[in-house]
Amino acid sequence: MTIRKILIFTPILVIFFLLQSYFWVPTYEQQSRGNPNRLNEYITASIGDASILNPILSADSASSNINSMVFEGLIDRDEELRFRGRLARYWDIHEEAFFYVNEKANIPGVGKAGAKKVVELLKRAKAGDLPANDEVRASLANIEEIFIIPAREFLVTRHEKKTETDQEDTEVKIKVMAPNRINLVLSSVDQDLFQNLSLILGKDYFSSFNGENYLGVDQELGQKKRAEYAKEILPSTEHNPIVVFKLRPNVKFHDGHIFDANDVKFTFEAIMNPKNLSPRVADYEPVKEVQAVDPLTVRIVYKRLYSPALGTWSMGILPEHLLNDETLRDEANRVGKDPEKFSIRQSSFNRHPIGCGPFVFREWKSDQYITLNGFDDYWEGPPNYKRYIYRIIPDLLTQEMEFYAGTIDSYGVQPHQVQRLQNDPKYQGFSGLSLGYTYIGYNMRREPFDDHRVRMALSMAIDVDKIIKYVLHGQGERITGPFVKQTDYYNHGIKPVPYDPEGALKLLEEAGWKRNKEGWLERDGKRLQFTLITNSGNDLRKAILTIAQGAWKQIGIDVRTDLLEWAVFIQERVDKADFDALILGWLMGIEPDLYQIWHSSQTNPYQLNFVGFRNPQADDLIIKIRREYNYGRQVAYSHQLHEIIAREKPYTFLYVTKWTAVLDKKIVIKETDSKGNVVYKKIKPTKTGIYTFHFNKWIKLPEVPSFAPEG
Amino acid sequence: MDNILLSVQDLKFYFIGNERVARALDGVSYEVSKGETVCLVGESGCGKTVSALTILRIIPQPPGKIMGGKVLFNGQNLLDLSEEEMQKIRGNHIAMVFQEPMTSLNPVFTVEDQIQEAIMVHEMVDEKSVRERCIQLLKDVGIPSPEERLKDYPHQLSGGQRQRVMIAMALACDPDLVIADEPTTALDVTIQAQILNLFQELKQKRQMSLLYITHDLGVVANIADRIYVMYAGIIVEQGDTSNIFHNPCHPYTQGLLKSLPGRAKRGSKLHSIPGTVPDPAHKPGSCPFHPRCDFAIQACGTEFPRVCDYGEGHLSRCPVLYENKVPKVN
Amino acid sequence: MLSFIGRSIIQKIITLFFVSVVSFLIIHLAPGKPSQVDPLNPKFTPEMVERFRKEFHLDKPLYIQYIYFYRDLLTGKTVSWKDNQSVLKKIWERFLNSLPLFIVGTILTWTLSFPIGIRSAIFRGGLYDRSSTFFSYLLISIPGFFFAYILIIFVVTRFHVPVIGMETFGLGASSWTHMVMDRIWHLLLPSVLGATGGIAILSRYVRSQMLEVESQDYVRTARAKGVPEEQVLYKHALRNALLPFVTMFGLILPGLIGGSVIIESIFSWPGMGRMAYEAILARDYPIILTVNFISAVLVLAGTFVSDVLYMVVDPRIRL
Amino acid sequence: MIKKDIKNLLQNTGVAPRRSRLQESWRILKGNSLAFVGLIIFALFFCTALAGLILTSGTKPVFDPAMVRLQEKLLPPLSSPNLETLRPEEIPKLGVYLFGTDDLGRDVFARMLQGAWVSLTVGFVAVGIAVLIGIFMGGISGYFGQSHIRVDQILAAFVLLLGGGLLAVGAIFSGSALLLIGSAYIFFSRWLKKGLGKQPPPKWMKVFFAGVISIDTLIMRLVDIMLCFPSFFLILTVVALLPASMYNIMIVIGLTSWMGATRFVRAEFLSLREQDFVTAARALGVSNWRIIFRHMIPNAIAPVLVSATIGIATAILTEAGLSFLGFGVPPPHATWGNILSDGKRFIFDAPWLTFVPGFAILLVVLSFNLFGEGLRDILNPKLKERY
Repeated sequence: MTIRKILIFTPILVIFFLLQSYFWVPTYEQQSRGNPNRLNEYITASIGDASILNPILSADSASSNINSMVFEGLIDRDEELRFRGRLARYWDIHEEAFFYVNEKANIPGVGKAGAKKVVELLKRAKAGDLPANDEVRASLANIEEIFIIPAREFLVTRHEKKTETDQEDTEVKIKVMAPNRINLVLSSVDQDLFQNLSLILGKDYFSSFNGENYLGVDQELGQKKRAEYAKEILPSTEHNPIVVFKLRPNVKFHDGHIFDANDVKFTFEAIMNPKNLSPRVADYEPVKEVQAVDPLTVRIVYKRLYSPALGTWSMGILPEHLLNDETLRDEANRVGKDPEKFSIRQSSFNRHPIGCGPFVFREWKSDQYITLNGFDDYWEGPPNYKRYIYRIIPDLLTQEMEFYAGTIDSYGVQPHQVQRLQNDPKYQGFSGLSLGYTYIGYNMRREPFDDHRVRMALSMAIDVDKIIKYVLHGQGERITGPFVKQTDYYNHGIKPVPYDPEGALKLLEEAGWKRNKEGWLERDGKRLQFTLITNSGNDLRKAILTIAQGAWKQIGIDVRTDLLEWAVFIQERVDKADFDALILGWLMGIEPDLYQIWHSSQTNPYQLNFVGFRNPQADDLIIKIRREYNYGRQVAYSHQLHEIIAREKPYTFLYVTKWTAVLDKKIVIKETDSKGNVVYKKIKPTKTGIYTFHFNKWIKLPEVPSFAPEG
Repeated sequence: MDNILLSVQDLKFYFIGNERVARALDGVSYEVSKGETVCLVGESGCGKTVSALTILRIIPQPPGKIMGGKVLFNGQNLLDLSEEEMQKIRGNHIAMVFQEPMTSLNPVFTVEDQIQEAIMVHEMVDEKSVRERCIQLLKDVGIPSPEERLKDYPHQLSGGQRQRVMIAMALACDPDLVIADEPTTALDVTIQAQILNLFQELKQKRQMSLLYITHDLGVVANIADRIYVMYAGIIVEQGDTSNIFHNPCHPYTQGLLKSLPGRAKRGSKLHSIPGTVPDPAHKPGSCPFHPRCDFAIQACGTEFPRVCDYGEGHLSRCPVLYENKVPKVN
Repeated sequence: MLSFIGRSIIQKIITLFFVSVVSFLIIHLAPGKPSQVDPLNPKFTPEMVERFRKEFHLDKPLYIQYIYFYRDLLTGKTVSWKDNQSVLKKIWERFLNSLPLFIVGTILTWTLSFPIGIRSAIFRGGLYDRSSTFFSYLLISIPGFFFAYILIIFVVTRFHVPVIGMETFGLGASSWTHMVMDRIWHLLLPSVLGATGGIAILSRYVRSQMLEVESQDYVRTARAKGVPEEQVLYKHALRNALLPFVTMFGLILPGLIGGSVIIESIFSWPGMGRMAYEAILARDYPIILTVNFISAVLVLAGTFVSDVLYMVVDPRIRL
Repeated sequence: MIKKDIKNLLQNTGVAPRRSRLQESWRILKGNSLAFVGLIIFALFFCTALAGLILTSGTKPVFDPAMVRLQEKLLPPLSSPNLETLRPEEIPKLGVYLFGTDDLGRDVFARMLQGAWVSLTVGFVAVGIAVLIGIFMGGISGYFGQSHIRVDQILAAFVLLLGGGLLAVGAIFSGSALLLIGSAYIFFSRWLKKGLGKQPPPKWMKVFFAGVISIDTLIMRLVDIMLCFPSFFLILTVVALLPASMYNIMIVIGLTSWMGATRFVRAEFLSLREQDFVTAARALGVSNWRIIFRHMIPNAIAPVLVSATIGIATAILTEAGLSFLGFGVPPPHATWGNILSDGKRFIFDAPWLTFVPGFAILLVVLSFNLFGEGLRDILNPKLKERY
């Protein structure tokens, strides 16, 4: 019967056909032996896909990873975390400072004075004619030149809503009669300049300058508004730090176009263009202007002191010729979109990026892989790997399986896998501290967390060392404050909170919480009870949630726990500061800028200081750190800030994790020495733990080589 | 006897369940001679259909199981044949017409397909002649414009027509014996008569034997040469039509005859046999009819009744009546 | 016939409308906002969040958003919020990826279940039937991802071959037979896993259909005609038993979309299911809604096709 | 062997009594060994779940599933605790970790016990919701299906819905106004019905009283709409959007799986409606509700019961699947699904964390399925007649 035969033989054939394909698939060893090309490829795995391959628009780590291969910034950080020139060969930072001559102020020993007199006075002071302490002397010595900007008149227009409910803006014309202004050219940035100058010019010389007197407004304006305008248009003093980059000549984009200063200027403008909705606006907002002085010189003037400024220029530079208005308009017309609304964000560039980094973008299959090719014209010489493939494998366990099967060269090793992999003679392992830390944050607006003793007690009740040992499998270190542990800003002098449940109980008793018959802590008949929340999908946080609950239960605190999906967690609880305590982590930048997380002005809903930490001393230090260009002083301020935060315990700082990478031992560094001989070296992490620092020189060999003795 | 076409001898057929056994046929014997019409009569559930299906061995086994006996067809024991040999008998030598014309035709094949198949499984013939034969068959069973009907699906035919198609199918290979299992029960009275006439006609024309199974004594009287009365898996009485009708010798047969509407006097109450057919799983080892029997004596409940011969092939399984010569009906 | 088709199409369009409303409401009324308009993201200033909201029409009342969304969808202009790509293009790509998985899975399901089911119907109550019943239920009962992990670990540790993804990475320029076979190998595990449940359910269904049909009178008729047993089963019984499967066959199409989120995640197979899942995580409404809409269309089309097919196959139904 | 049995049976048949329906069912069930084993496991699981509820809840449970003992993590099954490092209250009551410990040193046995109860609850509540909705909708559609909904009813419902929606959104004034209008209309029309009796409504109102769509069509279209969503995807969407909680998961699974029950009940009702005993009851003037509850539901419940049994199995699997994707029942509740998905990370280091819950789920779901299959046989009258 044919039907019967068909029904029985078809499945057998299908299964046979499927199974026989096994014999065609290469095993781990065959992959590199039978296929020499495989050695020239580096395949890495990631949980998530990239979203937008444009350094000024990307906001996720997967995209940043790719962008850092395709694009290159002006500078980056070297093995010691110091800045190092990339597209810029070198740079220089100095400052121009300005202040308006306050003719009404009494200068001690001189009385009221005009511009010329003030300049004279300053010159005398600089020459050392006036008595001054060391700091003032240093500030004065820093001044290179002093000019007078003569008084002038100009018109400013502003758009203003008269009342809150007003729909339309009314135009406000302001006639400004600016007085003489003095321009100081400084050889380095000096945040204390005006403070020091006021010792010469009089305590309130700068603060008593009233810009309102020089404004002529044609309309009725509230007093408050007027003052605001005055402060904005005629600030009494102004710092203008200036960074000048000298660019590397003959650097090529992947399409062969030569990189120059215009590309830098364009990148900045693209970020600031509101149409592009770049998430990096905040970093560049302090920039006053970017000037392309000549094709190889860029001069960047800042509106105010902003010490993290230099670090922002590690961002990848976009090719101006591919994204300027004209090409965008062409593209918009090509795809039939409104050229007015069409921005870089819509451009197909973001899926086919072109930069001047070591790797050329080749292909992107969403949720599968992104392929990059080595760039032969890379200014530092082409990378050894011919190809870089970024695979997306959402499941951690299957990543591991793929690693065993040899189809990925590296992946994010989980703490519990480290031991197993490091014992395997086939692999080499690296590990180092990561930049982020994990903490338990307390909502300091609420009882009982408004009491410093309670926060301290809660911290003391958790055995962090045990967590690190057992939950992180030793892949972590304790942390006591908000700075990145491997930087100098971190204050190593502060000792971590000891695990001491007895001490915690004592502290709580001081705060009025006593154990009742059932063993729960109680005050005025109210049980010490709160909810600890975190987001779902993070196994470590979930583990800590359980551990903290258990630990606190032991000292008699009734803790409920809740796991929330990320978006809900953030939007409903964190943003609205509607939580008691939460477990979260920060991924820090190397810069010591803590303004958004710790400054008291950032405690409103939707801001990052959601625990509601307020400390005037800390506020002051945060501002100072932001402005300080002097590394030593910045470190000193940071140590002070670290101490305050560690003392106040708005968070229980838990740990910073160690990342671990495992590679096949066949992957080595290949260099050519001065004589032209090929030298293989073992991959070694830098002092700060970056193991991919020499990635461009990596290569996979068919066999593990014997290494030359190291000298 | 050479003349005997089919001889069923002491056939036992049980349904075996998990915990119980239903004795559907409990030693049934009957014969059909060549060219003869034999009727198997009995209430529903007494094993008529099972006995017909057992002859063709198309009853699922398990749960059914033949426990003993013989089915001799032309002297050959059908129960000894292999499945392949049996297939050659079915349709070819013994054909069957079923009770429910509505469901006995496969709804997804055309009439032609189904008749054709009946021929093709037994004979090597070319398509054209098969087609002609189909048309001829349909003509024989009295279906108008058979060419068009061939293309029809069963659901497009009326009940009577479907039964005619069934009969045509049964006749397709000129079988020696046609077993008709209550072929008219599901039909209207007028159509019943037509079909009965058709059977009579065809039988004469084709000189085949007919084993007609029914519960309707009225039908039996019209067509049967001989009658077997079945009750609860055994034959309780057998004999010529006239013998059975005029001289029923088993209380059950008597009861059946009495309950024929035509026989009752006008205005009087119709006779009915009290009680129901026993559950084949729980029937007594003695006379199965005794719980409902007016003449039952104590021995009826303990002994299996023996066969009593009234002569002329008229046999009955009621020793009580035989010995007491209880007056006949009427 | 025509009037049936017409009526049924109108009915389906109305249903589709309600589906679109319901899915729209579910998504928009649930808490949680798309990450692009997540005010907490430190890289987004409030003004930008506002701009995003405007761009996605999130500041408009719901019904206007609804109109905008479906207008864009029907004109093919919808873009994903996550990466500004055309949603339809994205879905099409994913669809092509899911397709081989789906086809192999369907072939396996529909070829294997029939012999298994028919055989166990024929030998009803026998050892084969009991064991196939048991294994069917075993396959239905095993948690998919548990099974998947066991299989993957077994294959990788035992045979040392890659199984994740759509192909072996870094295979380089091999002969095309290698490439094709490699792809087929990668299809094997996920499609087998995807098919197991289907095979189990379908073979049970085939069995019960066969049992149902086997006890029908016409099967007895066929036997009485002297038709060989095999032909009885595979022609008379099967043909009737198959009728309900025509309906099921129409409904396998939507399975393409629902796909298997779990299997695709584990095998990092970039299919529709995973895209939908990631869209849910990112609150990428256009993708979620479009996938929903398309799957609804497929379901309705599937039921429509199966209705029509049924009419074609079953001679008893004529409209 | 078989022959002997038959002989025995033959001897017994004469006296075998007729059995009650329950006994008959029991007999069939015992005949189906797979289903019987299923029932036993089902019963065991039920007891385990109950025991789990009792032994793992309260402030000082016998087995504390939340007790963290970090130094005792990832111990294989049957290993004994290291008594020196544990405080007295941390020592497991059995003196041994029956199923080993997990990555935080929690006793897997205690967690499995607790999980049994939670999994069972998820299954039962979800299916309970689905079945209730199914019976309700299917019943209405099968019994009252032929009556039409009138325009005015649609309008009233619309007004009420809109009012509720507005209230939910926050427009309190307009929302409550609409609600008032809607309910006022309903009272008014009831009063109108009583007052007017059989008097025909005025002509201009006829438009409002025109029947638009039959209830049956409405409900079946609703079922169609629900069936248009791929079910796991729909559950996933809703669960992902809602705050994670055990109750949400139960409700969502319930709300997305009532369609099958509705169809069953509707089909049963449609056929029951035509049956003589219902006609008879109606002829006797028995009220609709009494007919439904006394006569029809008990008869229609059989297929629903079967699908419910299998539905519980499906719900447990669905929960496990959601757990795998990170949307399952959140801690502190342990379910077998989330023990499994938590444990899979450690499949090489601690395979028992995957295999214990994995096989437990497998076993229980299998037993539910087999039992459901057996139940289907019992309740299927056709099968009962066969021998």
